[in-house]
Amino acid sequence: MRKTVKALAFGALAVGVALSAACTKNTGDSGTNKQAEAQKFIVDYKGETVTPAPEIEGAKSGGTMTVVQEADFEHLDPSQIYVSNALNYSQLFYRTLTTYIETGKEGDPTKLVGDLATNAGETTDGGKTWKYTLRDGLKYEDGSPILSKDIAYTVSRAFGPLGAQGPQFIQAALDANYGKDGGYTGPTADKPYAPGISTPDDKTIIFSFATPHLEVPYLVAFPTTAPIPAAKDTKEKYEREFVSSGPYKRKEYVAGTKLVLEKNPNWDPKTDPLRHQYVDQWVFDMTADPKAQTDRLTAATGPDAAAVMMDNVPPNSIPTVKGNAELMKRVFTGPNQYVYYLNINTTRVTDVDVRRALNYALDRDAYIKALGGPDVADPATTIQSPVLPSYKKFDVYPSLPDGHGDVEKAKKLLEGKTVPKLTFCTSNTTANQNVAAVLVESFKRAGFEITPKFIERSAYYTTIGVKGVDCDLMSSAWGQDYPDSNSVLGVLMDGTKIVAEGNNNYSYFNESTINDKLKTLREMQDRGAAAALYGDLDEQIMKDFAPVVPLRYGRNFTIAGPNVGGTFLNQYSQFNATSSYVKS
Amino acid sequence: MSEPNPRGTEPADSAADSAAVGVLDVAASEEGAKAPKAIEGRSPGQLAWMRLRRDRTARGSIWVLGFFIVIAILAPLIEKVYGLGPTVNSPDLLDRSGLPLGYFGGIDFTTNNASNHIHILGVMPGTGWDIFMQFVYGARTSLIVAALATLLSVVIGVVIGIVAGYLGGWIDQALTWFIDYMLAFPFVLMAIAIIPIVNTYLADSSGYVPPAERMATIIVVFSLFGWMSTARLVRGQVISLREREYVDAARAAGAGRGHIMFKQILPNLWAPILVTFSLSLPATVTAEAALSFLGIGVQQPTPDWGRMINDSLSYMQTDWMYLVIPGFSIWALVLAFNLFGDATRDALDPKSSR
Amino acid sequence: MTANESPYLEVADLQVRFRTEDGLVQAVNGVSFSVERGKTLGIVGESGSGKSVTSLSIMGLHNPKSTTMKGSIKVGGKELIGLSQDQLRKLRGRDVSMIFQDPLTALHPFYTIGRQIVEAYRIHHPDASKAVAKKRAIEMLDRVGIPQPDRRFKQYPHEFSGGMRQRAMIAMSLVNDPNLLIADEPTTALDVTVQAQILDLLEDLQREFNSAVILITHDLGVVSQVADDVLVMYGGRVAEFGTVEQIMRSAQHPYTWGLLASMPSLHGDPDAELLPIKGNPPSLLNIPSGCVFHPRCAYAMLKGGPCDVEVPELLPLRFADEPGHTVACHLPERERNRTYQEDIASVGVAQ
Amino acid sequence: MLRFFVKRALLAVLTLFAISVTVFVLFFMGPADPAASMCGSKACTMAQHEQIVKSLELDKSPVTQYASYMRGVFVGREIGSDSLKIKCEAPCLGVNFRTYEPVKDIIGRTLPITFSIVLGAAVVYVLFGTALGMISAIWRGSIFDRLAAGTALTFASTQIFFLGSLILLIFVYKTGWLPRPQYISPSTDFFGWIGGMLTPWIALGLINSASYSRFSRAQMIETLGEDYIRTARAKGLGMRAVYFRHALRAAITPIVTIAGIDIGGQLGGVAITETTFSLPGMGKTALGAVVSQNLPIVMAVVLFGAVFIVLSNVIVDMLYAVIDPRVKLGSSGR
Repeated sequence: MRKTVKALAFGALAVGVALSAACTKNTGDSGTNKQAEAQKFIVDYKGETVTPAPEIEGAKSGGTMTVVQEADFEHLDPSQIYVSNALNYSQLFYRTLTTYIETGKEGDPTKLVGDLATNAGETTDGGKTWKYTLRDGLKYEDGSPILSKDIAYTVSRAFGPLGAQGPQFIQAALDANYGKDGGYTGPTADKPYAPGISTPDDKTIIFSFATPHLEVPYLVAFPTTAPIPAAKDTKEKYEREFVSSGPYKRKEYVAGTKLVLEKNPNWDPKTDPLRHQYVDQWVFDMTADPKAQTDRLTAATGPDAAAVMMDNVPPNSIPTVKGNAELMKRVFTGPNQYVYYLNINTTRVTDVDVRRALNYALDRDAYIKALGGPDVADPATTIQSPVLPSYKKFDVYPSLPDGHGDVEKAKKLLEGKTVPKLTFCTSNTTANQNVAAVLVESFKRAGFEITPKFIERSAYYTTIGVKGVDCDLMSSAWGQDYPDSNSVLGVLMDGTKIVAEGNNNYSYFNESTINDKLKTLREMQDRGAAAALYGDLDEQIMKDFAPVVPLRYGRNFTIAGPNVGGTFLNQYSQFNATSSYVKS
Repeated sequence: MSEPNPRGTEPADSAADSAAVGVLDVAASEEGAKAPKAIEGRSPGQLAWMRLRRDRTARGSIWVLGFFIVIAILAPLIEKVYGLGPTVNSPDLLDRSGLPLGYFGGIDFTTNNASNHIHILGVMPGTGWDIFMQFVYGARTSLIVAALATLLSVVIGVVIGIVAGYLGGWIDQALTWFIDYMLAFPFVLMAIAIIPIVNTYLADSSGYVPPAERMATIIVVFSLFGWMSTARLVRGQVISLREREYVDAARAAGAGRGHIMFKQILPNLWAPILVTFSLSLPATVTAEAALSFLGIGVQQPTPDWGRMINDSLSYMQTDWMYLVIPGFSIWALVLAFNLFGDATRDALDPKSSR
Repeated sequence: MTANESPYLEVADLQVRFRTEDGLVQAVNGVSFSVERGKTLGIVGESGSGKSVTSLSIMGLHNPKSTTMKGSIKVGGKELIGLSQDQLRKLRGRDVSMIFQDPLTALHPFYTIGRQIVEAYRIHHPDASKAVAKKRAIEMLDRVGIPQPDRRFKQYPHEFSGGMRQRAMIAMSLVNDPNLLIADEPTTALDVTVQAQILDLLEDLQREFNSAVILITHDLGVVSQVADDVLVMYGGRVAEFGTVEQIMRSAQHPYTWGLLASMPSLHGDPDAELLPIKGNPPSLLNIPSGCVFHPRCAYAMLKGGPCDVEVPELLPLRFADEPGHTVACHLPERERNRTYQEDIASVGVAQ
Repeated sequence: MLRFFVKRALLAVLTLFAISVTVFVLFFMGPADPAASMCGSKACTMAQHEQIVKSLELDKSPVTQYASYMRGVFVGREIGSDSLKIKCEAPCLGVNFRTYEPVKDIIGRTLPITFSIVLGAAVVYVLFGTALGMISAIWRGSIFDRLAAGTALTFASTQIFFLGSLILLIFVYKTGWLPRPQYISPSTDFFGWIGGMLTPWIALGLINSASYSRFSRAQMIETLGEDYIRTARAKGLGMRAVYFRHALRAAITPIVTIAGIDIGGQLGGVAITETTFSLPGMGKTALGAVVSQNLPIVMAVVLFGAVFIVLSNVIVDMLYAVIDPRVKLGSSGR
């Protein structure tokens, strides 16, 4: 999951109010965050979700909602969308086969339901073929009907270069020789559909796979299945000339500067279990860096009164925001889906005791403070993120009460062992430079000699993704692609998926017992039961093998305007657009 | 810039008693009359030095520069006396969100704090490093980069300027075109493009580039883009000096081209060279800080004022003292260089009076 | 000569001092002379003798902040010292105008000659239309002998030769028919042949406009050719004043002798030795005591004599045949005549 | 006159060609693998990497890529592999590696922003700086002169990102006297445009007017010492006419030259100022493009920058000949 939640944007120019206030003595405030507990999760296979979507209490229609963001969306072509901000806001104009419904209230479960489809998908042979039937009355913004062949066309189109930058899950599952020479590369005259896709009639589409895939309902929630009318597919220009199938359509789009959406008259609420059309117009203002966003939302003058931030408040401006009690009423915080790890290259640091010593030696207090304190991050002790349904809370390597780790235990583990000099690779940003220096100093207390190595930011993940990379320790962040640990433990800890290039398992952890366990879990029909087992597996990996040092769980800290109603931070760590309305 | 008038012969009968009576040259006073002090001949250099010493602002700027240079040289000694390194974590000096405890960003002259060590300029938010030590080592970085980069670019500029100016003909055409070509590059973009390239070549197998080599890269990049203005100025001077009689005399005496260029013409150029040197120093300090501001300058753990400013800008509201120290020190250093540059130019070329 | 008119310019006991960082420069201390209309006064002296400062004081062009002026300058009967800058401004260019040594730097490089002359004219004839001013300017250019004046009108100073530029300068200064024209070394920057043309031009124009002319130069040849009277200045004071004949034939002041002796003469003996004056002009910061020339005067009476003690007064000669020849020297008159006959008459241009 | 233009035009073309080759060489000498960073925050799989590389023709040799780029500039070309053909008519500056957006459009929207900042600030610092310099030259030694010289030096020693941030903090966010820095196209809302540009203009204006005032003061002092000023006074001109009609006219020439070259150099993008005020001009865009190895954008911005610099040199030379009659075109070899 693309890491756009810029929890640690030190580089932003923070400018603000409290010049005089700084002279007062800073005694440091106390208080800790309540830990997030796991969410419950329901998949609606029978299609019992009611349409139209229940009204949001207190909701009024009319008004203009503004979203303030630092730059244009990376992509708005449905085959290319993979970034959390686009995934969230594209729900306003793209409908997909299935989608998630969140209510934002404590304890309410997240539901995976049929959106264009009547249900989350029907399979009779254990997940090898999936059938989706479209609802009645589905229309594009120009009134033309949405047919199953449109869905088939968009999924096939995502195999080509126009889908190269988007998620590849469906493509890899459908096409046996995906990525090899014979692989399907997009619709052609003789092969309009990708392998395994068939449309018996205008209302139904069937996906058939060689091996069972129980995560298909999650995969078809990606915009890869958002319908594109083949006649209006302007290929690389589609990013800026997209056709809407949701409640809003494109009114004006100046790339890099502004996107304005207006109501789509041809969207029928009776066919939609999720979206509403309260607001008259959405304006996306793309020229405000996180600092500017914070100051505009603090002032909230004019149109900014009904605005929301796309990024988090920069860490060093948080104390100023917290100093303003009235402003705090419209601040939204909470854990996000990202976990940050210090991956230990298990092929180079083979001794598990050394890996355990590293876990003990970590100075969590200094690390969190270097990032900007508890509003930005919580110290992590597990591989899975707290927002995952399968999260299990445990701490196998507890620190001493002062939060500076347990250097004595680490030294005891290293007794009699000659610890080699370790190289620590991290991406070259100003924030990472500070953090790297703090980590090096904290491990030095236990006798580790670590030299940081800064790799150019744009090529970082590709460099450390090469098998046999010359790094002992590597920093990385990971967020689930869909709320099932198959997209977390199933990717980070699965040895069978290690290839020459493009790996995501940066600790190159390859333990046969763990690989087998992951396979069985992947093929379990009941995802709820699987969730509990994933939690125990997480603890077992950390206790027996400690392939990573979990550093922190990401947290959101962002502001909405006073006139914004019906919104909350959803699984994409963005303000939930489909339920928002303008109060005054 | 006005062309400093060549030191050559003054027109014999210039209307000395014209309206704006210039300062009468003491050397010309009547020897018979009761002249106040004996007249000895002084070289232009001594004259310039005498004017420089008399100039109050120049003295002030020399003091400030001296202060910074001494700090830069004695940095390790100061560290021993002060007892604390520049990159010593002290998270306990920070509150929960990483801001320094106490007044004015953690300034504390007593030792009763968590790190039981004095912090005369406070500590950096986030890492708790001591700002005074960062300031001391930061001076070293700024001065080294500025001095070496300017020296290198002036040397390149002078050599190319002399060769182009003296040889003339197609060499001059080619070099002048090369100067225009180099001037057409936007410096900031080129710096950002070149630095990673040079780093990949410098990096060892594991891609690690030691701090000293990173600084060397920046110095090389600055001198690659800094020499053109000096070259152009020197070329102009050499063209005018080339016609002078003593150059013809040297050629007549059988002197080779190299000798004429570097033994005859170069000594006459030290005035403009010194002026460009002292004026481009502040520009280099600013440019180095700007590179750090964009995050491509000197990397951790080498302390650097530019990077400190970049970090401190984001703490401006919550811990504004952190911004004052690096911001003020760069400003003071650049101001001192500017004043010194002006003073040297006025001392060497009194015609452009203050 | 129309002797009965009162002199157009009268300078009495003029003192000019400049405050500079290195002290008080006494450029002119106690100079008196007068010039009638139609007459040319030649002011001679080495650089630093105060001749240019005097002329600029008449024009009131000194920087008021750092200059103090005492004594009196009367032009056409009106006292200039004490006038406000604005009142002085009305005189400049209309009653009194000036031409300078190097016309290339004295003319504005970026404006055409015509435009600069038109500007000079319209300052003092604000109601004159552009056409009238242009016609007047072209007329002046023609008058000073510049060929095709209407084409030259549109050209820039750098497109003129040295002589042509000086003619244009003269045209500009005479466009308002001033009564007094001050020429500060007008021919020094020109070669000899052009020099003669310019001097003839000045004489014709003087006769035509009947204006008084002050010609400042360090070249006795020029003075002898053009001037009616001659004022010899040294060290900010008047050494000697008299008609051209008196100065050239019977100079009284040792400094004037020195000048005459160091000038080669056309009809004199070509290989006769020239006698240059030894030493340098005095520093105006600390003026020598007594007679300012005494350090360089071969005949100075030093031991107990008045030369290095008392400042000599400017006194008329007693035995001269015509009046008006004054000199400031302690040497007795008779001895001066004798020394002149023995040492100077046979040397240099005095022959 | 014609000979002058032909010679300069030829030289300019040679310079631009050399620069375009240098940018290409620099790109391919570095660790250039733009495709690697285009798969979200994850490492690209082999298949994805292949497709992106082919769609951007990065698999071809640098020489062929350069040839097709140049052909595109003059004739237009088709970019991409068989399954995705992007038509790009002349003058085609290539497409954004990530979003396939034609670079022409990117330049189209970032150029006006940089122009507004640079030209607006230039008006401020050339006029204000020169006037300040002239006045302190005329009142040389007065308190005004010393005060002006002092403040000029103070501002000349500050850096734009430091002063800019201070101005932002105090005047925009704390007191709100200045509107937020943003670009509003002057055609739609002229006063909005001025409001949005005030902060960068003031910051850049203050810093550069410092150096301009020091420079014009020195020029004016030198001009006031010239003989033709004394002639002007001797003609009876009033002081104001002497200063403005004569002294200023002569002192302005070197200022025009310096200003011409300064502005020419900045039109290619003022990356640091744009970053300080988060205005998405050519400099800031190119900065991001270099970091994410987006070659076509870098190439376009550098070439535009070079064109502006070369053009400004030619214009300055022509202006020089117009202002200073002594200079004839073609003979003014620097």
